[in-house]
Amino acid sequence: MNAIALPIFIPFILIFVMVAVRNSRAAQLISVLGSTLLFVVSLYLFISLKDTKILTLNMGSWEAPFGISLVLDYFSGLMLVTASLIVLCLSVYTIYFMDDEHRNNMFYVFFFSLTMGVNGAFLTGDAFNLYVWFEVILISSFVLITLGNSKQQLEGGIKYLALNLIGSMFFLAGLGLLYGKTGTLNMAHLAHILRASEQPVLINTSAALFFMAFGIKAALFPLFFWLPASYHTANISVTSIFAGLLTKVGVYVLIRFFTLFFVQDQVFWLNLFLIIAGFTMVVGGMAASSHYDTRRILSYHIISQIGYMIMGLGIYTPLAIAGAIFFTIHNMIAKTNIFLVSGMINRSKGSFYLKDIGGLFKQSPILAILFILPAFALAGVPPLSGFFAKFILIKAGIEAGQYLIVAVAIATAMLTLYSMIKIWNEAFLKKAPESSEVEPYFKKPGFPELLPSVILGAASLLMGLFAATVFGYTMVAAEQLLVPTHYIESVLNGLNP
Amino acid sequence: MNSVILQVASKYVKWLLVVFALIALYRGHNFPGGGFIGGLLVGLSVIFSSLAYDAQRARNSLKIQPEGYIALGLLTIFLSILPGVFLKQYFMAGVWTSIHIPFLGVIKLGTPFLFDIGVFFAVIGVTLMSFFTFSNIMKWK
Amino acid sequence: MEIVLAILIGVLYTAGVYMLLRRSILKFIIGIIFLSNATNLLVFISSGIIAGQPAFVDGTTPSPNNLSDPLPQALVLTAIVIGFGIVVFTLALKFKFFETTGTDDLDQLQQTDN
Amino acid sequence: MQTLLLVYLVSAFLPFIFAGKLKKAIPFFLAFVHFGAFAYFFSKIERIGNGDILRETIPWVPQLGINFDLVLNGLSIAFALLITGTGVLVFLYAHAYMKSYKNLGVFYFYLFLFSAAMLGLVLSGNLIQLFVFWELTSYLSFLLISFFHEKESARNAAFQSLYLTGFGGLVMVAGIILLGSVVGSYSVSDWVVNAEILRAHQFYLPGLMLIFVGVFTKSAQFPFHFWLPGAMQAPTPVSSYLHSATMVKAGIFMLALLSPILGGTSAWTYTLTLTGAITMFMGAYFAITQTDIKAILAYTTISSLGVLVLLLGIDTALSVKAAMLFLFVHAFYKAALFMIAGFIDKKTGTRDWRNLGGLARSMPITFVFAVLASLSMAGLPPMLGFLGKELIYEAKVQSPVIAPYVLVLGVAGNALMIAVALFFLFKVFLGKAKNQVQIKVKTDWAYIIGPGILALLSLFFGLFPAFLGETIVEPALISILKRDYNVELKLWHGFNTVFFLSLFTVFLGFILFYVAYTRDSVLVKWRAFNQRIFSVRFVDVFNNLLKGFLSFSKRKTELVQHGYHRFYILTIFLVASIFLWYQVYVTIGWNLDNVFTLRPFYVSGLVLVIIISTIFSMVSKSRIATIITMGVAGYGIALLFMYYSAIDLAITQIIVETLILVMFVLILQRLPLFARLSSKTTRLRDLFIALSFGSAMTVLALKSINVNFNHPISDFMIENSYTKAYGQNVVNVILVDFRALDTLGEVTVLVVAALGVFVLLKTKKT
Repeated sequence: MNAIALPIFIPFILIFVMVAVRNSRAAQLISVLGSTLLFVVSLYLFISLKDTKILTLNMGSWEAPFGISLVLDYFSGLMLVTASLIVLCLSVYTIYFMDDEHRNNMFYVFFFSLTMGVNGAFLTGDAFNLYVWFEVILISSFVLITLGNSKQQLEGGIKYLALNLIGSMFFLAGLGLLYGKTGTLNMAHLAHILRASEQPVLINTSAALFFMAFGIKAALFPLFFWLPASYHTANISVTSIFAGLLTKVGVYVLIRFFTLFFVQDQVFWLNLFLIIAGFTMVVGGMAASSHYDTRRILSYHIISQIGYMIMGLGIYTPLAIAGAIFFTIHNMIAKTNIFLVSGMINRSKGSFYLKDIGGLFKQSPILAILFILPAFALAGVPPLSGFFAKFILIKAGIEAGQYLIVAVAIATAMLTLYSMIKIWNEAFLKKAPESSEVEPYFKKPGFPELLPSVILGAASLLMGLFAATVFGYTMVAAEQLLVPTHYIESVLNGLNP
Repeated sequence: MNSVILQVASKYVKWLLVVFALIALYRGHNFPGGGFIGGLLVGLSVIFSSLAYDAQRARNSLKIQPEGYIALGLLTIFLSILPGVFLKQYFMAGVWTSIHIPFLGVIKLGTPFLFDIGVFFAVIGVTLMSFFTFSNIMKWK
Repeated sequence: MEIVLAILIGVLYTAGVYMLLRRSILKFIIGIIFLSNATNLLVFISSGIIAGQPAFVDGTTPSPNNLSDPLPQALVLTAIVIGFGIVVFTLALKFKFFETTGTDDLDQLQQTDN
Repeated sequence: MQTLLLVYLVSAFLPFIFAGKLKKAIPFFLAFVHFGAFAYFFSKIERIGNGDILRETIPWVPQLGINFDLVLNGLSIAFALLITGTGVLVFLYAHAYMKSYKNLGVFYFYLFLFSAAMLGLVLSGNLIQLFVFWELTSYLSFLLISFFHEKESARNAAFQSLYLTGFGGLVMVAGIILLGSVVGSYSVSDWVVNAEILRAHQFYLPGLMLIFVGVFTKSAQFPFHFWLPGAMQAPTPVSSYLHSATMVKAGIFMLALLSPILGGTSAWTYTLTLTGAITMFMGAYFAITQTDIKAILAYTTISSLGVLVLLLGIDTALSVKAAMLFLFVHAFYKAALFMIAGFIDKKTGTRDWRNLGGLARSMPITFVFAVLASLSMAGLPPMLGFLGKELIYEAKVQSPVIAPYVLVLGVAGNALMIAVALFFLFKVFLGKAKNQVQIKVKTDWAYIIGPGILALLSLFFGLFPAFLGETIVEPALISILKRDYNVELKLWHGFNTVFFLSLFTVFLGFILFYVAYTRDSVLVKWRAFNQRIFSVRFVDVFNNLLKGFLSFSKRKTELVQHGYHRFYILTIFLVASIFLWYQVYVTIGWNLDNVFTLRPFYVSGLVLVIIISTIFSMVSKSRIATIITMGVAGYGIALLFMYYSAIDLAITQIIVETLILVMFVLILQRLPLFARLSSKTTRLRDLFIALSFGSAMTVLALKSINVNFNHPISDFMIENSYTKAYGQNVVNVILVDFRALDTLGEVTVLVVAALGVFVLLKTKKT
């Protein structure tokens, strides 16, 4: 299956092309075409999973575990499709919401290098290769967050950079220890060896290092500081990309690693995950409810939602993992969408600050609908995607007897609801404040500008209506994760070195 | 730093470094060296000469601009990926062929070598680009 | 010897973290460099070090036992180069920040929180 | 039935499609849809009465046990008739009432979707499906209450109602899942089959309480009742619909649905009777001191809901019968009275009874209907309300548990209701005309037809209760009780305890009314008294809690996200050290085989140089010295690599170190000198944390060295490097062949970094 490598190589070609192309119109066109191609390829890959459940590609024809293998199972397939849908929507969105300055600054180069890194991280079956993709993501996001060079962005950029660099340092150290212990880097092979090995001496310390690394990336409770300090400073398109993709890569890897490798001393880790998940949810939710800037509310809200995904990992039943995956996908779509909408609100009203704006309901009912879709999805209103995401997690939690975390999850859902209603009330229902300076200028968004949000909103709705299908996939993914024999066998191809 | 000794020295050292770099690149597959080391060495050579004169002059003396090197490097890397797909059914698979060159004997050439050349160019571009930017003289076209 | 190297790693990490905690951004970057050096060294030695033959083979020497392990070398090489790219970018960011704000003090960076 | 729901869903979008002149026809059309549905359900009455149950199942997420189970049995048909029937009248009324407002399309869309959700709720045979509709009604009522969204009070009320009912819903779903995990299904019929197991299970009590929270918030029971009076911010047609047949009745429906499954235990009985009794009394008590007629009606709704909960709590056949009957009684008179109140509001421009009076002369027909509806509310013959109240008394008298307290509260509550009803009539319609009809309303009939029909129904069923009793209440009762039960309703029961209780109540009510009516000061004092005694208003408590929570979170957020970058890093390393030391401690079983040796000395010397220059770099005040010593450390590490036979690595490290040094020097010229910014204690603290982390890493390194080496991968690479990849330098072969993808990513990092540097430094600040 050579096509597995395409989600990495397509963005790579696009990087090259974008370095060469200087005309911004052409760049837009190419980026839309390229990301459409990417989406189609991802979809094709996902569909072709049907027969074998797992697809592998040994890069350079070097058999696993000697070379680098790319592995596509249902988990990575779901993440890949979602990510490329988001990339597609954003490549349309940026046409309208990127100012010219940014476009001249080769925004698309960094956009696609980020895409490449994300796709690579989802696809790779090699631990060190994953580190490389993490670095690609990291450096691209550094550049993207400072794109524009305002003082705020530089400040946010430094914090973002510092904490994330520390994170990847932990990652590398953990990898070194893991390699020293096992002598291999192929993830399936690692899983094979670690499951067989009896002495968890170093495994736990590398697990601790990995936990720190991915905890920082995923913005977990005591490690999330970089996110609220930086996300709101960047251009809204950039923030949308980050909201949809970045922290979720961290979550993806956490789930991947802690189901595949670190199955020893599990009680400690799972309890830790539950505790941290609870704190992440509550702290994020509380912080979100106390702010009045849309971007800040939503940024803190990202953190709060990460807690749910980790909660799924901490409960560690097939249903819970499926719930975590479901939640991650739902959150990627809805979160990106709500950032897109808040960008449009800002475009229409000239401010992100809720106290300065209002009256949007009358001015643009379409915007209201577009806001309500992701907002209600995030708040968990049936039949949108978020309802099922939370339902599965709560069900899994109750069935596993983790009542405390379920209570926290429900309380956090109320915080989410509060934040969403706050934005709705203030931006849409309230009369526009008369004293505000930014009034009364209002720009009605045109249809092409709304299109990405329409697509993502429809995705949230469809994910809820056809929850059975999506849940079926996530369940398969969860089973593949929890019983990785098939994964190990497919990657190693029966080889047992 | 307009010291004459440095300027004279730089002229030779620069070319020495470039020659070293090419050797490192060529022999990299069999002896210490390779695309990274070669590319970094070339970058170092240009930096050395610009320390002797100034960055602007060093820049003007370049035949290809840094972004050109980057593009060239990425293109070469991309080209090196393709033959594997068509000939061996795997991305990035090594495809080798041997050619006979007078005086040097039989040389094995393969896509990994092409890949290394791509890395070489890209690293040159990267080093130069960041250096010139730091020297604050770089203009985009 | 390994113990000495382990201590060296500890010293490098200590220095790195200490420098990260300073208020000057320049020191911060130096801290990053120390940290990445320490990490590279850790990766390098944790996979077993042999003071002996470098990993060069030809058709006649296929016995891997007395060769040093080439894989961690390749990994560390990759890590060094990546670290180089990131440090360069960090330097640029630091420079730009100073140019924009005129300060090198990290404690001045409080506008974006809250 | 699925077709019916689909028709509802599609029709909800009609308001957006209808344009121009057709726009006026929207409410008629939607009322017609309701009527069609009503007729459909009406035609099924006989079959249901014969004990048939209609069922349709559409799988939704069968893996999770979530399906669309549409069930039409005696219980759901009673509610469905109520919803659709009232729906017809509400939409007709809305046509007249809403004419003058903007955004009607949106309004009808919300309202119709709301009724569809309510219909879906009562037809649910699956509890998760029920919850879905439950939540939808919450959210739609939020949108409806905040319809006049530019008023802050409307927004707040809407928010409160959503927040409470949403919260209740979530808690309830937790209860459903909890109990569902016992049965392994969310289907009501499965629950019924397993009722015994459920009641005996340890999850019974927590599950029941969680579900009760949902029910109590939705049905406005004490102490969650306060959102309901706020909900009158909605346009009047919405209020009349919300209070009579929908929304608040969802909780009652839930209780009725669950009573055969979870009922009959003391937990069920005591909780419900207690809550219901308190709510009943409190609603009536507060109703009488209100001045806004819509608020009066809202509080009486709370009281009535209390009655319903109380009756379902007593959980005898008699009490359930009373509940089902009272459901209709209340729906008829409450919808009628709200519509009348809205009409009065339209006509006079006020809803405060202190400004109203003598309206009987200007609106005689309305007056007649108001009298009928009020009598029904007061529970006086010959209205249906009387029947309802008699039955309720009977149920209370026979209630097995806490009859005396319930009776006292019941009598007091009913007496208050009588007083309220009479007061409403006398103050608003009789007496001196205070406020003449000022506003001309063109189509009076459209306002009156709804309340008229409802009031006449109250009268009709009061006189001829047999139809209601046998065809509607009886099947409902059978499907609740799960056994046959014969319902006979009579207006006259003979002289018994209940009759005397009624008489006593009426007497009490009249006295109360007389006192309140003749002396205005009484009510004023009463109000003042209430304000003093019950100085804590629940709405304020809610708001203050919220405000307190927000400021608390703001403070906490500022504490966590304080903006001091160093402390973020400090936190991270602190957490990391704790983790690592913990793991080291847990996996203590390590023994060092390595012997401490300084041989060969030149390597030890090299390490010493690196350590010294590192430390010097740490403490030096001079920038150049710091950077040069950093470089020395870097070169030293390169030499170490060299010693351990990693040639390529050493060369790369040297070149990279050189390049970094050059760039450092380049930008150093533009940067300020180091300032010593932190105090000695700070430095000590930082050093301590750095040391704890560094030492942890040392231990890790030691442990890792100690592990047995087994390198299958690199052995393969060494073996195949020359034969298969044609390269002698294994490291390089790994980079460009074995692991070329890594290198690809690496080059991407470099390219992006260089372009990033370029972009960052080239562009001017914005």
